[in-house]
Amino acid sequence: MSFEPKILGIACNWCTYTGADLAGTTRLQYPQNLRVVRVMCSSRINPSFIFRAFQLGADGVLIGGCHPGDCHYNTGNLYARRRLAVTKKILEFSGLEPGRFRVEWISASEGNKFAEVVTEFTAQIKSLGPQTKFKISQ
Amino acid sequence: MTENNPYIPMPVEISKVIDEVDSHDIKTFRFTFLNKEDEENFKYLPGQFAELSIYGKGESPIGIASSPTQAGYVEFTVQRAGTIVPGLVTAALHDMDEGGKIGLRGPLGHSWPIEFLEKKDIVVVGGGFAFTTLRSLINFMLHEDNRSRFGEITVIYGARTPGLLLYKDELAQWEKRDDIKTVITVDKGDDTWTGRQGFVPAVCREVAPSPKNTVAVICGPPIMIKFTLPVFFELGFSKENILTSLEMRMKCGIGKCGRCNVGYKYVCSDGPVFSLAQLEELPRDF
Amino acid sequence: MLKKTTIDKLPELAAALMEKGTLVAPVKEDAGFNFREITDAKQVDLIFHNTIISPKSAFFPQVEDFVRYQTGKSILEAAPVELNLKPTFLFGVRPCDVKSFQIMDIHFSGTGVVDPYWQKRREATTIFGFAFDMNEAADAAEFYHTLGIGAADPEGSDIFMVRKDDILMLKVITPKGEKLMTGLSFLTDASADEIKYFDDYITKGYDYKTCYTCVDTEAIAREFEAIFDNADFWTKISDACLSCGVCTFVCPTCYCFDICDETLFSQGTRRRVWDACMFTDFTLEASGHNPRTKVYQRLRQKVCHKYSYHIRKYGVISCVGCGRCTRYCPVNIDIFSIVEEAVKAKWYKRL
Amino acid sequence: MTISFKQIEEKLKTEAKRLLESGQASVVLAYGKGYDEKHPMPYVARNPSDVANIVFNEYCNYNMARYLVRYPAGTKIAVAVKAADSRAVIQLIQEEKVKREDLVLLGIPVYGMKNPKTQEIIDGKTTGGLYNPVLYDILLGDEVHGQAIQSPYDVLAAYELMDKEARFAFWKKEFDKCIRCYACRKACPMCYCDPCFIDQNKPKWGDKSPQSHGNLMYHLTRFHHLAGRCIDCGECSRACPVDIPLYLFHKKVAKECEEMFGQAAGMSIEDKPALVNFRVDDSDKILE
Repeated sequence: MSFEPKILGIACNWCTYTGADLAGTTRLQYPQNLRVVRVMCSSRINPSFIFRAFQLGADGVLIGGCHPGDCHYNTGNLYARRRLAVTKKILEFSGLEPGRFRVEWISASEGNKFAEVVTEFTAQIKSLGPQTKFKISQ
Repeated sequence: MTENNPYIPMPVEISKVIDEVDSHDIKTFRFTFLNKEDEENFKYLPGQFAELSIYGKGESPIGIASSPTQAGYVEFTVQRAGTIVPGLVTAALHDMDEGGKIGLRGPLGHSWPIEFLEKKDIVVVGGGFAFTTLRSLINFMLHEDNRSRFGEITVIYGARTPGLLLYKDELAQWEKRDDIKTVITVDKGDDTWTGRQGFVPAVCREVAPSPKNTVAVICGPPIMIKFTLPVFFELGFSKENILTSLEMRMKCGIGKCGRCNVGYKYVCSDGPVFSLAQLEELPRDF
Repeated sequence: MLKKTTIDKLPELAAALMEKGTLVAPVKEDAGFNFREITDAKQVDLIFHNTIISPKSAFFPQVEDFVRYQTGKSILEAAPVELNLKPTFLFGVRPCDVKSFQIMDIHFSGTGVVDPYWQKRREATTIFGFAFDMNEAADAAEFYHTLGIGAADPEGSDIFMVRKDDILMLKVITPKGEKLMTGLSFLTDASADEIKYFDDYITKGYDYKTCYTCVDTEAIAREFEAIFDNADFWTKISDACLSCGVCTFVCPTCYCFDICDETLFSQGTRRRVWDACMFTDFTLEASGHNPRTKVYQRLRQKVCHKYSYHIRKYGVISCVGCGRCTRYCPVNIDIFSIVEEAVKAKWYKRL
Repeated sequence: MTISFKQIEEKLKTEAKRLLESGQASVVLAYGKGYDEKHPMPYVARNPSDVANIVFNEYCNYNMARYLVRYPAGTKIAVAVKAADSRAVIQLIQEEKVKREDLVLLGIPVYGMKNPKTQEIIDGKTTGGLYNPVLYDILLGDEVHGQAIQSPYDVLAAYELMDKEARFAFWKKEFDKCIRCYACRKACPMCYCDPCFIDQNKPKWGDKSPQSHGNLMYHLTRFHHLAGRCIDCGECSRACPVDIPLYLFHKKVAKECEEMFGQAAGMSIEDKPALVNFRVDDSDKILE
């Protein structure tokens, strides 16, 4: 059986989540490996969410937020950008493949981009194989 | 490792849930044992407590609210914790209905000293939610087999509002009986409240029980205790004759985990019932 | 019965014990020595002063599983975790640590409810005590002698060992030890000279490292009770304290634990885990009330519990002077100097 | 030029005495005698007579800024600070945990501090490449100049070269040693949260038992919480009873933050901590 990765998506309510909706309503095809959790803003994402997701067996984590400057709360994603950049570096230095974590700015009108990013990211995770480093073995 | 293992809870089933107060955050749960031998082994006296145990959430030490004279079940009155510390066990329990199964570990700790109370007049003073083990004691003493062992019984019970009084049906029954004097008070009444208004310490002073051959059993929030004790000293009660139940964070309940250590006592295994005289020997660390 | 072997034959001895059951012995690790279950007979290393974590973990492991359960399923399906203990050999325990087992016995199995886990592990284990090397200077943090424990005190061990250069002498102390020793056929009998050396060594051990001697534990308990309310004293003592858990985790006589439900997906385990009275949330009640919010209150609890409450409750000081708490304290708080200051050296006689 | 520890000690005593006598400070956070010379202790002088107990030698590594948050707001505190410690004070001022006007900083320019366990000189690990305090009111001694400066990030080179598998194996081995005594967070001047995220039970981020996954969660999140705030004093690794080289990870994160946000922690009172700040022109490259 081919490897079907589990990917956690955390999407901002105003842009990426709406973008995902748009991708759906315009019937764009993209892999079903992504499970999306909606948050009100990308700056609401606690880095521990990401560590925890990897521990609970996510093979990849994709974060979606509004484009910088477009945040519904004006500056949320500007904070998030710095914070998630640090998260990325920490994951990298701890030895996790850097490709398993990705942040993308996807606006509400970019249904196409959403589908593209998910397709591309899923392919990338597939090539990386199952994530075993952080995953808690039972 | 099941045999004689004090850390393994016995299974019980919720047979009745009673919503006690207007704010719906205090409920009385009635449990029946799933194993007959557990029920036989669960011999307790008023004032003891047990650990309510829900796998995945944890354990919570709760005073037993039923009296051993009520055979076939045990009752616990549980407040949903969570204003400051999220209470996992109490929240999970509150979300359960009749038929839910949980674990029970006990009985733990020492009871109210029944032998010491015998042949004496008893004044029971309770405030708010801390009335649970007092209710157990009162029901125990009022039982026909036991009533003759005790002298006069006076109950002074207060809550903030009429809606926050626990065990309303039983209170009404007690008020009808003539072998117990029941004084119920609320800090502030509402439109329908016809009873007494006023704080517990003031009511105690008004009722003024005689200290002669009398033991006061007091349980309540710290602020009530703080103002009630001087009243009893004024009335002439000695420290040996004032009993209370101490609260401390507990985990094991059997004097092993070290958490409830106050001075050379473990509140769980050496208490939780202490006389004021015993408490004064302990360092003020609770 | 005094037997002997040479240090280079240690792996052989280890292998023989491993055949009979589980061997727990000091192993050299990055940060220092620790007692570990031995998987390779060559791991056993007796060139150590003392371990970082005390050997209490052999009987009271940091994590002890009680019950496995599944969330969403009935409590009736939860299964207690069986211990399945093989005979265990706790090898190379220093005399002060051996003493700690006796103190912990009083708490776990000697009074009140018996802790089945402690008792079962204790029954399954044979203890090989090991004398301190008296040629080596004592660590400045240690004070076992103060508490009346000799550097070569065989009390409490089943078999006691003394090393003389490259010879390891083993003496049977208890019937349990004797039963084991008769099965170890490759050990040879010690000579008369060696027997004398062994006995002299044990005697000498009581005079080794003489700082203070304790004269009256009851009085110490009283002094601590008298000083309890002196917040200034305790504040000063705890000025440096970080309120971390190092001292309690490395201590051989600290027994506080927490019972935790640890769930992963639907599988969970109820287990007991070491806890420390130095942690802020140790006494945090569900009502939000916490009687020990300040660092000094927690340090006071720790010190008074060991040197006062424990004497009152069980009649012994809950300390064996192994010096671990002092040695590994990030800010070098010397527990014994607290005791000395609290009792104003009144109840200790400087020798 | 060599450092005269004795001279610093004398100056520390004189200044502490003067501050306490004049009432400019009600407590002086300095170093005092421990159970032997190699093991001095953090010491708090409250009266002029306490000053006699103050010592200073090459083992006085403690970051006294750790104790600042313990005193009620408004307490006048004099604190002895070495280079890294002064950065901790600045960082705490940035985070509004202490006020500049409540503090008297007794700066100690020093190098050649030693680890009492190994006798190794630990400047490369713990000074952040500085020998002189960044901020001080009174300097106890002369500024250090001409001493070879070790970049704080030099020690990282070997670890950065490791491939990710080796790096993960390295950290897994180190984190597995953790016994969860929390000495690291308690020794850290920047760890003042109450309760700490790991002690929360709702949500519960990590188990209390010291198993790999809980340890990983605890340490990684702690590194994250200290990102842009860690001032490289090395207290966490020195406090660790099982010698986990936490300083390496903190240094790596500090280095990345410095590169990405152009600002090192605790260098100026006017700065804002990097992660509670942003620039509109932050590059998206940092996410790659």
